[in-house]
Amino acid sequence: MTRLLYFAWVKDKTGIASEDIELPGGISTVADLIGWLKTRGPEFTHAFEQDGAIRAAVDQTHARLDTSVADAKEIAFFPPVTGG
Amino acid sequence: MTRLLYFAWVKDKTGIASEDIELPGGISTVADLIGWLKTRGPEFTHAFEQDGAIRAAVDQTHARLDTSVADAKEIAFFPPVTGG
Amino acid sequence: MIRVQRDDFDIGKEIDALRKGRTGIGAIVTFTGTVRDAHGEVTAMTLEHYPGMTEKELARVEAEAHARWPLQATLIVHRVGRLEPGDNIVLTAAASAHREAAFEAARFLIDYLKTSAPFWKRESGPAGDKWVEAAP
Amino acid sequence: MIRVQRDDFDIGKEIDALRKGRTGIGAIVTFTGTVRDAHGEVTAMTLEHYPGMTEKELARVEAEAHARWPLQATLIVHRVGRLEPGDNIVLTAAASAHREAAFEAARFLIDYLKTSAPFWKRESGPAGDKWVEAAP
Repeated sequence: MTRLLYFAWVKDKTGIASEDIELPGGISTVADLIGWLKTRGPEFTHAFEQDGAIRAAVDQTHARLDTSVADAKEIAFFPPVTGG
Repeated sequence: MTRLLYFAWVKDKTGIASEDIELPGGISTVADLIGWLKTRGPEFTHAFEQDGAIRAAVDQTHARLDTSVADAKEIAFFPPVTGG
Repeated sequence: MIRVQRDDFDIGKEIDALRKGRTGIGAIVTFTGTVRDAHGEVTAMTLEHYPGMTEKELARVEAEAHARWPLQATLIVHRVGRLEPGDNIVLTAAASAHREAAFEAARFLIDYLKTSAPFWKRESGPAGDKWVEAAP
Repeated sequence: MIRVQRDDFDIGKEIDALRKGRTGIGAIVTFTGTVRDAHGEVTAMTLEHYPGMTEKELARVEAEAHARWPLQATLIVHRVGRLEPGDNIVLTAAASAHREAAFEAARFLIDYLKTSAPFWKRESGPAGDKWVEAAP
């Protein structure tokens, strides 16, 4: 099982803050995961349609599109950060 | 009458903090005044011997060697500042 | 030291704690970020964050500052939750023997935090709520 | 605002006073200079100044900062008299809408003050007293 987390407007659009799911086979990178998430219904399609505006973290570390998610326990999606 | 002020090690060397004096004729700049002060006895000669290490202010404004002292009410001599 | 909290912070007390028991400090620089009162356009601001990752990122930012400058102590405090115009959002502080290192480190802490720590601001105003967009 | 005083200052209270009643502030930077404890070589420091000229110079430094950056408020507090290791010497603070101006102005205030305001430090230590030499 992998925990997926959504923050800020990504959460507003998906409608959920977190979920524990079994990732389907064939998903090895962040990009693969985003591609699959987009197929999960209109909320997810909408949330990830501007995928260039979304950042990801794998196991609480900033990730890139080609970062591996193979052994990830926790993957988060969020807009560019705006703290400080 | 002109008030002369001495600070920090300039004061330690002259032995006085301030004095009110009538400047002799022929003194028109800070450099002239330093030249005359050096003739006022061993303490003053000693205080002003390294005259490149001394700064001056005329009427509470930083001055240069060629600054006029003609109408000055208050002239101060001190080492480079070390506050902050 | 790093802290993420809902409550306000007291800058004077934070500096006192930073200095306490440490010798060799000659310069302390603090940066405080506050909710700007933009002509009534913002009535409140809500800060969301990613618990767990936030602390890891702030610790990384702080460690990076210590690797770059000779520092006696550093501090990052970031608030989350609902804030109002004029409220404190964030405090960074750096103590060093000399002012150059303290200024540069305090600025590095806030600059780096702003690009890497997972916080998101939502502004509330007369026209409704909106997520603040990141500076380009 | 500028102040020259024998008494210590409370950084938290100074910042509160700086912010009070002012809108549009998004960033506040403070610099605090303290008497460094240099391995027991300095047991006390005495600050002499030129009353009258000091205030004029500090006001000039502050005015110059306001001319260079958009600032809501600035503050310079400088102590005189006898101080001990760890004691506060000087505080500069700048409040602005944005952090760049606040950082640059707070640093300008202390940098400019150090070259122009008529203060002189005398250090006392086991080997006696000596006037601090200006940085070249």
